[in-house]
Amino acid sequence: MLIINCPYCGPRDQCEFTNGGEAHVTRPKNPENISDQMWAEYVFFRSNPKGIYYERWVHSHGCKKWFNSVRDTSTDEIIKVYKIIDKKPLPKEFKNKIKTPSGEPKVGSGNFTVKK
Amino acid sequence: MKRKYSIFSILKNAISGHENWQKMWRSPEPKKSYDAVIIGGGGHGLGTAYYLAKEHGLTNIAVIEKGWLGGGNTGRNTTIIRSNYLWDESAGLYEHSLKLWETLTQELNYNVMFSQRGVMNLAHNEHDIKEIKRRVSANTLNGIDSKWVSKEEIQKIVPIMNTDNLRYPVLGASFQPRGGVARHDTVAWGFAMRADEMGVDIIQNCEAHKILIENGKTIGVETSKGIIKSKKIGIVASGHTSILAETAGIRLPLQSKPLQALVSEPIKPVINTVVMSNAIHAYVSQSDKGELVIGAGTDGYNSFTQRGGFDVIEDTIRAMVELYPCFGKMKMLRQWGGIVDICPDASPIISKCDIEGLYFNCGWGTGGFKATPGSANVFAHTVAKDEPHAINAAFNLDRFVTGKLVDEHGAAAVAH
Amino acid sequence: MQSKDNKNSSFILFHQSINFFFDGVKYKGFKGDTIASALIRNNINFVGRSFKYHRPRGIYTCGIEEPNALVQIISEYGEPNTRATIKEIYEGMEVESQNRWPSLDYDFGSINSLLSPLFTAGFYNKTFMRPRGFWKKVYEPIIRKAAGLGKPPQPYRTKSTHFHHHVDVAIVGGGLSALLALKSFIGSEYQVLLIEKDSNLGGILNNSNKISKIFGKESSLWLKETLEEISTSSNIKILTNTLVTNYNYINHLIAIEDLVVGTKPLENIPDQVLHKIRADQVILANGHIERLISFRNNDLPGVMLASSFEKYIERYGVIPDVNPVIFSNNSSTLSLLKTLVDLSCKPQAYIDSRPGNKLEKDLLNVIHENNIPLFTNAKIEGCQGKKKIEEVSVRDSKGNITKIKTNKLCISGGLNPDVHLFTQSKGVLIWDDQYLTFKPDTPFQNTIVIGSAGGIFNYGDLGKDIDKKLKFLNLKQLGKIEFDLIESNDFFIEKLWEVKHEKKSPWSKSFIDLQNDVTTNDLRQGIKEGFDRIEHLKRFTTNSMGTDQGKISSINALGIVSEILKKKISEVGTTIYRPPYAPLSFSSIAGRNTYEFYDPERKTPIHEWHKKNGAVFEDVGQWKRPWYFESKPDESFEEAVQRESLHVRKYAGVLDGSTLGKIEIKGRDALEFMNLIYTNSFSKMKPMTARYALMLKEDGMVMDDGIVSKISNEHFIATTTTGGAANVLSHMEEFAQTEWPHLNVYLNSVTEQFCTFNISGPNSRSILKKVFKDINFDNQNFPFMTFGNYKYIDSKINILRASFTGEIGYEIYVSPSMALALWEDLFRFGEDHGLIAYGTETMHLLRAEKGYIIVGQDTDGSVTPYDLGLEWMIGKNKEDFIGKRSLSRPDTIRNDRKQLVGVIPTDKKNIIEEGQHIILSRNYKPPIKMLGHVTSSYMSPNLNHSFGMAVIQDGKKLINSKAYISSSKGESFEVEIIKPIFFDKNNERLMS
Amino acid sequence: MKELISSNSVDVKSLNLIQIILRSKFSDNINQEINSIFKIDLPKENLKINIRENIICSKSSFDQWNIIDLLGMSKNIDTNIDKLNRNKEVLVTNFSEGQSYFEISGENKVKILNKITHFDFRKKMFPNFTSAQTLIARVDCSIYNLENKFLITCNRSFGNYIEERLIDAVKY
Repeated sequence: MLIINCPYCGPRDQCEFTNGGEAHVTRPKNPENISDQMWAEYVFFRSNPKGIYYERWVHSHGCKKWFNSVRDTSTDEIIKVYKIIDKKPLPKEFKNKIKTPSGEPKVGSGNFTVKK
Repeated sequence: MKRKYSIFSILKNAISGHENWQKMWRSPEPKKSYDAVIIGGGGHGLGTAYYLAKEHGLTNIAVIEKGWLGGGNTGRNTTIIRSNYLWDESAGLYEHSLKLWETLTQELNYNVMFSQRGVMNLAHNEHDIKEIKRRVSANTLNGIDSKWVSKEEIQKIVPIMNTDNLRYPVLGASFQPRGGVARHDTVAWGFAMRADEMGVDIIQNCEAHKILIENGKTIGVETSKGIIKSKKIGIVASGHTSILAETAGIRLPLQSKPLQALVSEPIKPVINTVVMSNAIHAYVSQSDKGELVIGAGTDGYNSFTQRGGFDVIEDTIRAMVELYPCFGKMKMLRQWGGIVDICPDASPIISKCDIEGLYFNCGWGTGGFKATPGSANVFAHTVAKDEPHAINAAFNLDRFVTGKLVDEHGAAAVAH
Repeated sequence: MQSKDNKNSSFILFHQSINFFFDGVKYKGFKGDTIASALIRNNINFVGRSFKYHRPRGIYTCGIEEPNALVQIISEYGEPNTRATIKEIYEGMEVESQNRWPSLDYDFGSINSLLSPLFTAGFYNKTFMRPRGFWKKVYEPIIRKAAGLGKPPQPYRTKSTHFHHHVDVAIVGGGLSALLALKSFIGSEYQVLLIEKDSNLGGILNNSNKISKIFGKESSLWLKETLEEISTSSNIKILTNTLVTNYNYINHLIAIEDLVVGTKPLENIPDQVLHKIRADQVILANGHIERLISFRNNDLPGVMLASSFEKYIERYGVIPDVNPVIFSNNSSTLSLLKTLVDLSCKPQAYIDSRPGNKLEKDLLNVIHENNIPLFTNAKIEGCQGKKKIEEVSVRDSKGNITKIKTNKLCISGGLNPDVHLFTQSKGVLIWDDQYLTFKPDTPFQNTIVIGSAGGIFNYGDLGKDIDKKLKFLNLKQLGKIEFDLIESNDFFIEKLWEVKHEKKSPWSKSFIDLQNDVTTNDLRQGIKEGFDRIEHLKRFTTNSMGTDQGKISSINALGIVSEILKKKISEVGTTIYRPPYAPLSFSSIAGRNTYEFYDPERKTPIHEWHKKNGAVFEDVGQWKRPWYFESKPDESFEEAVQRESLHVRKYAGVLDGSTLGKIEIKGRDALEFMNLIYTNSFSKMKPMTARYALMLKEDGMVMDDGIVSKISNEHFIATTTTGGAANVLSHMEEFAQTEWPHLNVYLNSVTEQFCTFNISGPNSRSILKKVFKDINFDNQNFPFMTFGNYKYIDSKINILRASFTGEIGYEIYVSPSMALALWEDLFRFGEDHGLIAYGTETMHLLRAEKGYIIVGQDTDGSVTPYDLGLEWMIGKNKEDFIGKRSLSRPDTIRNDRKQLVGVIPTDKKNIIEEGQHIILSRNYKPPIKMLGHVTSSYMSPNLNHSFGMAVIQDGKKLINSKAYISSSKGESFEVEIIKPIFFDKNNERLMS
Repeated sequence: MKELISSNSVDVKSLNLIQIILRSKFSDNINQEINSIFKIDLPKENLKINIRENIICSKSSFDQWNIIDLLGMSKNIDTNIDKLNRNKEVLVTNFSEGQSYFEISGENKVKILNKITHFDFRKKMFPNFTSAQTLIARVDCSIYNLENKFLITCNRSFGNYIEERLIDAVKY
């Protein structure tokens, strides 16, 4: 279970939160004049990176507030938590722990138990 | 078929101290180019190579696997096989697979131990009953052996189940007698062996880094063992498929989430069918080694760590000890997780895409193992013919643009 | 086999004897004995049969890593696979051996060891394939009956509880290094929790004589003083009899405590506690595990690990055999030798695989002083005997064999740091060439590993290592620790995984995994067949897949594989260490969160009234809702629903709708928000009026519906379905907070702030006129879909004129404290107007007669408003709302989608069944093309025939045509397709 | 007020209280209006509780305050709410009967709660006079740390479940 540092309530156990999928996916302004493809991108397509991932959480069993976080999905480390209205942190502030797109982090039990 | 396995082959080898068993696959280094390259050495990937060679004569092909054969979801699932899906398109696909399962052991001459012990889906409230009766009716009209069983019949099939004295009593269930379980490892090894025999190169520890494209056509893939040229590339990498698709500039609507399962300590047979329950999302069967194989729901967030939270295990086990009182004194032996690639409509993607020669077989979410031979069969057709087979036509990528989804979430589970 | 008590062990109460039963025979043990130590005291060693070959198995270790001595505790609901080596006995305990039929001595299954040359690894994959049906009918049933170890336990209701801890430092293990580290924390400001699996702290100090003095004091004296010192420090908490099983991400430990050690669990007293520990810093001090050596028949009862033999002597006060043979490849067995000699038990022989010049001087002195036969640079080639060791055969460096008569063989193949928890925490291991084992290297979390768990076997370095690793916590330093040792200061070992058999025979086996009968030949055969990756090999041979998870043998397997493949062991790697560390009881995981506490039963404020008046309840999510009311004891469900449905249309009925979601929406931009969330337009709505509203997901599919009441452009109240209440509120909050944070709007769930009573029927108006004397209910004054705030006694209520049954109807919102009073008033005045209470089934029937949909039943997440014929609910001039854009996609815009229609049987005797499908073809021979399915169907007393609503392909075009419908009896009958409304088609009753 | 259980130095009672939920951004005049009715200021710091005699006011998030009358004696609550609600940019709801209220006191109160909730009661994480919303026995609850006792509230329909779990945690 992760510990997530809610911007309003402080660090809490992950069981108090619900994940909101990818962050910074803004709803198209006037939807009627965009293509079906662009609308499908908004409704169904979300990025699914292994490594640095901008995502949303809601403190569903706490203060009920939504917020964003940057997490490394190859190790589950939460690197940064910030409010919905804050600016999106730049990707270059964060470094992936894996060398290739679907590589394995040098972390034990599972992918890479023993130092070669 | 070079290697012939039977009791006689075992007798012959036993006398010579099992010295001269043959290697099941060669694990060669990759050649410069192939007619087709399958990325992903799980059941679906190896099966695709097998059917490409067997039914389409494409033997100059390679399967590349970043880890070890069958080391992904094929080696981590709860091995449940059924075809009682709601929509006609899904019923067609999973029934096609079930029919292939029924002869797979003989076809591969390698015992995949497909045991048709029946699969039961429990109803715990009126809403469940309506949803299950609809599914049973659709199955029956699609020619799939699925029937409604009353509580009394359930107790005959699963005597250890406590149907009444629990928070959400069991009101009935659907039952598919032809459903069951199989041994997941031997499926991957069987396909690998027979594909290898037909000349397919199975290359382990070879990680795909980038799909190489030239004016809208695939020309090969850059891997940890150098560049492999090929005009046809099939990506069957479950949780990692969307990552590889991105390297070709293709976006997929997949989200990769942990799915956990656990086994208990081995005991003598106590439950001889597969019981699934959506309301308390826990499902159980007992392997031939005597371990209870129990599956849980997915964790709610994206992760590639192949592990999930302990609360998911807790939720499943506290439902289990209520539903099966004799599990109270059982112990969990081992708990693990896989990475399942979930589609918005909980149906797979077996499809071409805008780039010529690039094909995807993914999005199987929590239900990929049951589709292994069927998915491999139709995907081989799609790759070989550059046209989807009738069975997987509906599972194309642009259904998310047109809106023609195949929504297998069940009746949206919203109680009245 | 001649065991002897060692009276100077302080942990066994020799004056308190205990009788227990093993396989029906009564034996005597002492208070503090485990089943294993008690059996050893009675010279019983043969305790089970192995999984596949059913070979006899003996007690191999003295702890949690035991692969063989798994027993069934008959007197505790038949708990299977219990480790005899840790379960303490109590008076009258009944224990049974496992996996043998009919008895342990004469097991039919042992025929497998006769056929064992056939049953090598992967045997099942290559046979049982012909003829086709035989796998299900013949082969599998036999295999399944032979599988498994213990018998299924009896039904058992858990009583264990959970306990959550939040500490600064958690120390796992209570042995020497843990206690040394703990001393630095005494009086510090850190909250420390130490977790020890034994009932006593001290570890190696209790389990062996290896350390005679610490800082010049007798080790037992030092231990006593240290424990006293610790008990005075209030910041330290100790948990004994507690085993840490999971080390999850962000320092989250799961540990299970046994509350009834040495006593029989009582009926309603908790017997286990599952501890869930969050620690900022975790210190692993859980020691090491001894590993075996593979030689011929190393599975025979009588073979035991050396440190376990020593632990039985010191910790459990029993010498398993007065003159065993000792076989070792390292320096750790000197203390066992010394202990035996001090108890005047002379080992038969001491065999050391190391060359003579490598042996420690102290070891050689003890051997010479007691003229114990010594074999150096020699290995045990094998042993033989019937159901126990009778003879071992030693091969010396020149290759000749000497046979030694013995019943007991203590072996030590080396010491492995217990890295299971460290790798669960995602730390990376590294191979140590000096100690020939894996040890922890880079941690992933705040994990520190000290003592032998961290690969520190040199006593001299122990203090310095702990000081270095705890430096950042700036605690008191330990400095150099003076030890007076029996054994050498460091640990010396020479590589030895396997000993070649003298003679080749298909029946002679040297074992790697004792429980799953995996031999070293299986490993060779697996690699030969191409399974050269360790993960493959494990699955092909089932090595280390037993209940001990290869604790005493998995490193040996890696050693053998690396020799076969001629690779370094670090290149071979390990299989994955998965939680739990040792099998974890299902009951403890469930804790109190099951049975009566599995899920809350949410009840409406007048639940008791329903119960007293014959309500039969239905589960709707977590709510209990009256499904129907039994007017007389044996009234059936069908009869009650028919009676209620007829009665409501004729007189009046009231439904408890308190479970429906109610959300209060207020803010300067409330109107804009509501127009974006719902399909309807609320701009032109007059205040104090209400509107039936529809909500879509972004994919254009119907998500929920309800009634929206407008108090003002800045204040709305919306109702939702019972099941959808939570989803609708979180859906609204998500968009309000993340998509439109600029909008000033607030959302509050008031579901439980009001009860909702839906009264409807021709007499409903006259009843309300009696209850609320001062409210004018006439049609023009109180028209359909309007509402008002009124008074009931002295509390505020609202009344909304709305109806889901198609009759004149009102929804009364009253606060919970006044709810029962109002409900009883309704009946006091409504009695002579024929008012009855009705349940959800009747509500379903009556709304279906009007063609009103129920979201979640008539919709399944793939249905648009157009499909339901609800175009009128879409605000024409609204340029955007959630889901609107999706409605114009190719597949949603086509007009031959599945659409809502009404269905009635041509022959009125036929019954339309819910979930059945509409088909075009007359004859019923699956597979048949389906047009769609019946979403709702009922037997209507008001129409006197069965009817249904269905969603079918191109439905609108098929209205007023014929089709067929399948039935659960496997045939079909003709139906008429009509517009989906069956009763009072132009709503005169509703508007009167 | 009903005594539920009192043993091994922990005491659990159930109460009927008055509670108002204020949803609004912080502004001086809102604070002034609240002060005129309840004679208490709105805390500015998240999760802080202000207390004056039997009235507590806690800030549960950046736009929500809970005002609770611990003795349930405040009069004409509804008229005050209607007055406050005239402001378009504010939502005030009477939540008194929508919730169930429990008071747990005694030396072992944290020990009992540790059996049914993961919440961290250490002083540094949950100082006196702060509030928190979390899960107790898998039910959404609010906890108010009033120094020697905790006030726990949950939605009314979960009331008897929480009551049973509290009693069970004291007994076993």
